[in-house]
Amino acid sequence: MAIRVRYFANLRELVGHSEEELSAENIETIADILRIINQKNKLPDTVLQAINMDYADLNSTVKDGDEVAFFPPVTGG
Amino acid sequence: MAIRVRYFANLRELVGHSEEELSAENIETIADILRIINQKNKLPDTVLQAINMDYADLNSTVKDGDEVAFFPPVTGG
Amino acid sequence: MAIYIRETAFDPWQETLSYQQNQLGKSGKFGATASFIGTMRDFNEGDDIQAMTLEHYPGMTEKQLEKIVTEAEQQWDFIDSLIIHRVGDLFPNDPIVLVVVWSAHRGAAFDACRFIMEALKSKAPFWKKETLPSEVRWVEKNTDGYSN
Amino acid sequence: MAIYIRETAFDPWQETLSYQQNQLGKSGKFGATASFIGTMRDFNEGDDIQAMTLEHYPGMTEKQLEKIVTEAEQQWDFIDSLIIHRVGDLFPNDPIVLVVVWSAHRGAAFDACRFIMEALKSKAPFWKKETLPSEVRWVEKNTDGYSN
Repeated sequence: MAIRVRYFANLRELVGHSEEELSAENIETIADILRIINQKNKLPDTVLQAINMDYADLNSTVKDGDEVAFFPPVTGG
Repeated sequence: MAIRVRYFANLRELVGHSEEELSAENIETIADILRIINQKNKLPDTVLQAINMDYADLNSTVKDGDEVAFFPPVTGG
Repeated sequence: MAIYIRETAFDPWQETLSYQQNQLGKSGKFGATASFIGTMRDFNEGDDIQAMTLEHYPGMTEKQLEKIVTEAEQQWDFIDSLIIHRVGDLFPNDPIVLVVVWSAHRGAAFDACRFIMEALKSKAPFWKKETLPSEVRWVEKNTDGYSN
Repeated sequence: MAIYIRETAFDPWQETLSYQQNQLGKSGKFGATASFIGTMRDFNEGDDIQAMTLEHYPGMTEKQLEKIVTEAEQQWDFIDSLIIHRVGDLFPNDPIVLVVVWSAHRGAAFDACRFIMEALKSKAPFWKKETLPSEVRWVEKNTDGYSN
């Protein structure tokens, strides 16, 4: 399972890069991805998630090739 | 008691003029004026009234020199 | 607060831009601008409309509009507002009315703009007379802006 | 429906006028145009703001805005809509966002414009970073537009 992970705004600054490739066998949900990321950089509890540019939650399942994004509450407009 | 009476929109067309001077002894309220006007031209029941450019109702009292207006529901904007 | 009655056609975008530049300038204080433009349609109540004449009560119009804006100012915190309303002969696509409200935050601009527009529709002494292909008629009543 | 993300400054009035002329022309069908412009202020939460950088998630931004407009279209009867949002480096008085809705009757234009704006504020993936005299900070949260 290979997932493209993207970070925006202060999360991008926190992890130090805007995207990375995540390959692991034991990934089923967003929560699984977060657990892996949090080992290196603990993301804030307010983090929002998207799968292929649609909002997702911690229980949303991911599949090979998905683009998963993490970002803070939006502040546009 | 002399009152300047003005008519707008379809009421102006109905009475045939846009304003007139009304002089009578027995005028106290808008209702009194309406009674005089209605003897010649019956104004519709939906008529609205203003005294000196502020909305008024049938019981509003008028005084010498006032400008009283009659007009239909407004349709601007 | 600015209130103008116009006897000739006006460009609402140009008017807004020019008012904003002259009155609010590079203030940096307004974060929100809500505006409404009423434009003459070529149809009403299922009929084709070819032209329209807008009558008003000079003096009372301005007095009532000022009262409406003052009431809005008491209810919401906004920086400035602009109202322009056409009178005279209009044709389809002519702007009839412009209401603009500038405020620091968007809630006040949205609320005050709509309040002013609804109050104008129900209280400002304007009357529309429509020219249809076969007749001329007075518009009898404005519809409620919250239900359509 | 038109949705544009702009990396350079835009004039909301000029954009609206030009979109209206090109897309709606002399249609005679729209009687109501409601618009909202968000402008960069020189203050926020009591602090002076000198500049701002707007980051976004290209692709997701457009996708979410299209969903928002589609949702509005299902709820209200309007003719067309235009959204323009700035990204990149902004300075006080720069327009940030423009939302315009054209409809036959005013209720739909007012309601849809506000709905789109509120949904944009809570769902479109944009992030603001403010430059203050002594620090640079990310804006943490948008306020609710119905309560201020």
